[in-house]
Amino acid sequence: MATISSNPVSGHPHHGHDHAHASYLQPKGGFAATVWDWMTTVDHKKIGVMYLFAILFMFFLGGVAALAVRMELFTPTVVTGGVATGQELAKFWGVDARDWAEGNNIYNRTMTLHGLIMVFLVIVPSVPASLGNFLIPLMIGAKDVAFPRLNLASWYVYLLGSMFAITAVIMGGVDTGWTFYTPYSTTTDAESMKVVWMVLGAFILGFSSIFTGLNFIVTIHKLRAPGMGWFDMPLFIWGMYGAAVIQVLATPVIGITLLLLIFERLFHIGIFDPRMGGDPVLFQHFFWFYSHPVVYVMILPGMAIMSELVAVGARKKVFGYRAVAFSSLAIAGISFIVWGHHLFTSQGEVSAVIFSALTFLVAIPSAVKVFNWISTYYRGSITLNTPSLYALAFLFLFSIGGLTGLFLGALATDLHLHDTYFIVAHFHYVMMGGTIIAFVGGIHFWWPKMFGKMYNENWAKVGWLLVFVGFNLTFFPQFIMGSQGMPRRYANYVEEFQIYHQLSTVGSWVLALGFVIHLLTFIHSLVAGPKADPNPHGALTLEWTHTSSPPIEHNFEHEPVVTHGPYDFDDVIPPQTRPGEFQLPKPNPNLKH
Amino acid sequence: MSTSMDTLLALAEGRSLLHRIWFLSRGDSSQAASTDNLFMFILWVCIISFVLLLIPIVYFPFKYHRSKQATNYVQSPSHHTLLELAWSVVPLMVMIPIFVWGFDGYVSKLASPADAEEIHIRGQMWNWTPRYRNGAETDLSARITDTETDVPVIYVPAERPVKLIMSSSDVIHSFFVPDFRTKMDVFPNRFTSMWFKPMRESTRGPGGKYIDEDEKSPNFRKPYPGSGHWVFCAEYCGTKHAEMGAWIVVLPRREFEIKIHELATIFPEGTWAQAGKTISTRKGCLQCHSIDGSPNSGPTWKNMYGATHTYTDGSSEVVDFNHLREHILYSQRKIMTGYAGQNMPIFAGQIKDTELDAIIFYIKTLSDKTPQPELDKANQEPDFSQPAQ
Amino acid sequence: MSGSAHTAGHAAGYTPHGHGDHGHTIVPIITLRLVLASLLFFTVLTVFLSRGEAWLSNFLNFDIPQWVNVVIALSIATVKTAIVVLYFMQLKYDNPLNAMIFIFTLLTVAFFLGFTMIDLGNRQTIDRFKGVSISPGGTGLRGDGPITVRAQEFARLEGHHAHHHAAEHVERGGLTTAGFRTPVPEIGSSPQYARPVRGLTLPGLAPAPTSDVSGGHSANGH
Amino acid sequence: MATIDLGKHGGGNGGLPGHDHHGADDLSRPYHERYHAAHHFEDREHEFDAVKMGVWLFLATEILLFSGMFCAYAIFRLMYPEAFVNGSHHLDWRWGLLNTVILLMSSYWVAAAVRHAQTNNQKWLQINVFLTFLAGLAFLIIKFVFEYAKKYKEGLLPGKFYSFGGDATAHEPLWWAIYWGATGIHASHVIVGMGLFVWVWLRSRRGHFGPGHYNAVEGVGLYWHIVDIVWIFLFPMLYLIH
Repeated sequence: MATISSNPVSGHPHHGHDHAHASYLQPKGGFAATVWDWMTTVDHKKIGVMYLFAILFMFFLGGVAALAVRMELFTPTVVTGGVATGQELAKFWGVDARDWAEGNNIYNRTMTLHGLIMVFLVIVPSVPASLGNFLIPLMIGAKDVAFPRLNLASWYVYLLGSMFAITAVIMGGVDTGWTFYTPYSTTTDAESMKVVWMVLGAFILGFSSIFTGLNFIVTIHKLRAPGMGWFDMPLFIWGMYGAAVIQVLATPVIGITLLLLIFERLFHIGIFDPRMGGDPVLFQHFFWFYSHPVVYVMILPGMAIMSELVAVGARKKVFGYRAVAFSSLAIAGISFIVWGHHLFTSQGEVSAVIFSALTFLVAIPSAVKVFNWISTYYRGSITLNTPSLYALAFLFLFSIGGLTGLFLGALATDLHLHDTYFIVAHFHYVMMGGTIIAFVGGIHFWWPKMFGKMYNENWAKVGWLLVFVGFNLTFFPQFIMGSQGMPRRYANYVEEFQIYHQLSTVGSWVLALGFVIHLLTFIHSLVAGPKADPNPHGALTLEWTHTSSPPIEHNFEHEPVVTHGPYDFDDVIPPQTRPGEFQLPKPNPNLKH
Repeated sequence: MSTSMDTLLALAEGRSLLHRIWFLSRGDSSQAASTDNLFMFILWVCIISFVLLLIPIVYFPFKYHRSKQATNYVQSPSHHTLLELAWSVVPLMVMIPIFVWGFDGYVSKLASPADAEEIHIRGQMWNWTPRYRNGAETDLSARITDTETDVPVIYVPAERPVKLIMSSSDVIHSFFVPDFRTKMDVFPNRFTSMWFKPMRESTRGPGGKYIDEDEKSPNFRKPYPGSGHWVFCAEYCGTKHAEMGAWIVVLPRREFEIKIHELATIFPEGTWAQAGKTISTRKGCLQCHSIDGSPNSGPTWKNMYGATHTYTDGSSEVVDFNHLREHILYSQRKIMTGYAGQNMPIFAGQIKDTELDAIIFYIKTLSDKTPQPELDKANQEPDFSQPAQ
Repeated sequence: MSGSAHTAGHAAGYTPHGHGDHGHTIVPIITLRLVLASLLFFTVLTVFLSRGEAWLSNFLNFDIPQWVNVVIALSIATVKTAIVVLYFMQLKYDNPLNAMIFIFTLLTVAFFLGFTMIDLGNRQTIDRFKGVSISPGGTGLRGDGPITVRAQEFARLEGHHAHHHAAEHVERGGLTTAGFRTPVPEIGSSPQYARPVRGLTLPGLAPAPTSDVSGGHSANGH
Repeated sequence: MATIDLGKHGGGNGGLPGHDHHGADDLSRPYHERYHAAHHFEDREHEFDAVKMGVWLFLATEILLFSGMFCAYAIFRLMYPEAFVNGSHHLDWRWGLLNTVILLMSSYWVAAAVRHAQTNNQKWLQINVFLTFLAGLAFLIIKFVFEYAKKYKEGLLPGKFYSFGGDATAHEPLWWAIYWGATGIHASHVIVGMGLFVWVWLRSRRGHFGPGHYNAVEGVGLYWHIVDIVWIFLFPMLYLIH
């Protein structure tokens, strides 16, 4: 074996002048050359970083739409003598207050815009395409993903899909809701092509997702470093693997669904059109066969990040490694057989009962993960830096999100809560309180690795606090008003719900402020942040122990050989931590292994 | 009947603080109590589980903080099979009763008694039209408001099972009654059904009214407490999805019979034009067509009669009697320029001849281009021995 | 024809089945030819069975239930697929991982088709009820051709109906079976599986009879 | 073999010997022997394995894509059996049979092509790849000239374009939607496959493929087999029902 295996505890990189040995961020020549280099790069790190910025930009757009939605709902619309008051969005766009239906249209388009952007352009690609792309090869000791050009293609496909989506927005936006339920989506805006562009955009984005997922599966199977067996992989990899399996197996179905939807709009083929004998319920099956598993494409990467944040934050081996690893696969598997719970109110009785039972099953692996993470903290050596705080926030919010799922899995209560704000709150607690919170925590965690700079810890903590408080203030009242009967996607409401809407809107401002502080912290870090050590958190996975911050173009000076587990903090002192930061563990001799 | 009523009232007496937070009302249907109990059970499961989770989430970071590491850092086991098995199985054990309970409630909300009072509900953008057993349709006289956002009233008999048989004329809607804790999607290509037994008669306000007509808050006006139940559309259906409500008033059985008999009379008012106004409100026309020239989802009826309309296929027509009839019955055949995608329902088969005539007369009276003889006729009371138009 | 030997230290998951024995099997040409021959045989067989059944039905009036046809055709197609996958696609000799991908894919497809059909095939089983027809507004008049004519037919019947029964009309129909049949009334189409169906004429395609259309309510367009 | 090319640039662009700093490449040897795996793979074997797995995953997505059409077919066939039977009678099973045979032959050719690459039989590799391309062309000609054109003329089109003048069953436009949708998506896959075969053929003419390197032949071949399998199901489902 001619591979030069570097010592895992002292893989200190030396900086050469050759590009392959320089930081991947180092510009190649002048501005134009650098831009060209980034545009044509097949380096997974650069693609990951480009994805990260694109996704954060889209998150900003979706966030603005969310703020607009909340603003509109601050007060109910009141029409007196044909003149509307309380339509903030319509006022903003200068719509005649007598044309209050147009105010509703603007709300509907904004609400749809928020949903579409957040689902298709932010959460689905968020963690896999940015952090996953950047970290998977680093974590498993590979030089790149298996198909680097496919990876670049995925990035351009993402851009292309986003452009179609943005074209639709520029044309006035669509009002289909992100679920595109037929026959509404096939008949609304009949004269315009914008719905077709939006659907086409989502269709194209599916390819981006497939390419990423396919790449990850092959990478994880085939490119692991010598010595890294399946159970030596960091749990991040397990989570991403589960997500990638779903991406590959579920996304093609949304492909054919959206294609048929486009045909439906262009040629009126009738498959989903009740006017021609087609069936809108069939559309719902097609749609949710993708869109429910994709919920787990969203949350599994969040859970993947969590395992790293918890283990490194507690500086302790993840409790029940195998249970956490297998629960990722279990979630991926079960995710394919629970989609019918989105159709509980469409009177498909037999399937409703089956799907209700199966839905409860998916709670088990999710709960197991939460229990394991919490147990990991037990007798750990816990730091409360920003990533750790985000991990704790995740546990708090995801527990609420998961537990409220029980109301929705039970058929009798679901008939009451379906399509109300209770659902809205539930999936925001899971998707945003889960995925986005983990994502933001993960960005903080790997920021030093990605850009070689530290951020201001204090301001990051302030941002965290505002996000945490703002999030709960925004979404907890929505549980209550949902249970009280406030349906979702309403531009207007009866006045009983006003107090909850107002709390929620105020919360959204706090939340936004928190994100703005994070943004400023990151900009400050890029401009003036202190240089980061290779391993500031004292972690044991390869991306920390074997690469510099930021990594060199080819990731590793020498192909790493894995000699210890990713979380063997009991046995290994993490290398390259700052002096004084890490103290020798004092093993308890009385403790039985 | 009275025993279950008593049970319900007793439950209402003991309505807990939690219940008051999470629900606006007591459950007002026979099945609602069971749903509420399940909700409360799950809520307590959630609260207890969450607190149990929260204790370590808050406690551990302080107890095992790195600053105390020198004293309390110890190696701890990295897995514990029995423990892990336990926390996989225990949640499952908790979930099984929840599933069974939910399943039971689901069946009880769907399987209706054979003697249920059947009411057909038709959803269309953005209106609910009930049709009672005798063919009577929406009550006009008791609409909640008289403005653009008014909602129809649906009468149901008290303490009798009511089965709703629902279909849609255009897109998917969902008939949601929060007070009855149930909803069901309404499809254009299949019937769906739901049933409930309203447990309490609606209370009347001063003057024997169910709706406070003095308070002129025109939008989703707050009715008297207990005077009825909101219906919301819970499946997104476009522009006025949020205003697609209805108001269920629970009447004593005898009053219900009288009411639907009254409603079965097509002409509650005098002239063709007045009847037309009544019927066009009933049919939801005025949801989209304004009568004063203001813009809306559909073209205004002000001065429509006699005007020239252009269509998306490039043709144009003068609006006359035949034109109106065709466009009401087969609205999708030709689409007016600027109104594509608004999806006016197709009324063929859903509207009676006399109703159609009355609506057309009413449209005539809104136009200053209508010839005087036609206006005169519109303002006469109908004579059914003569052809209408 | 195994590839070059691998370094021992390579990824654990990769080494055991990564290469070697099943990476580069060269399938003998005779196997490929036999496979082709069997595929062609099965193709001819499925056509033969199908035509034979049609012949039985048309000339001897001997109807085999429809599901037999479906089961036979799909079984043969499945056998052909298996042969193609095992030999042409060499899954028999390949890395078992690829076979696992294939199997999981089929499993996913099975879930997709299975659950969708379970749902759409078992609707409204708890509470069986059906009206005579759904309101024709929902079945639509968009487009041209028979659909429109059929809908006009609805409208005509409905108008006729409404005219005679005016206000006391109660719409209560006989029960139809739940399941794949939507409650939309089938005009010109038998509620049972119709076979033979050749030469079936849709009444709506003929010029709409006008005799019972009441004067004020013509459903025909202009 | 286990050396790691630290000096190589442009990750992923494997197979171009000129890029390899270490390559003591003898240009007189054929390409497939000189071929180097992309820098992040251990060796050719490693790359072959990874590529093949990638192709199989891609095939999984293809199967699921078509499963949507099959699902729609199943549901609507059970909903409107007469429409499907009647609609099917407009199709001529003989053209379907001919196309099935053509695709099966092409599947054989491409399977044999892989074998010829493995045994370094360059001449027959090229011939087989070209034959497969021709088979795809023949399939499309039959599909478009003898089937689609006829249906188009008769107005047997999906949804609102349906304008058939003869006897018809209710919901037959839906059958035609399924027919055009399924065969149309299949035909588009055939077209893509033909493009891929042109690419493989051009490369095989330059001697790119041999025992050491035939990833592209194998991968495109697998794709073609899936296209074939879809047709194996579409043929009885569309042509042979009554």
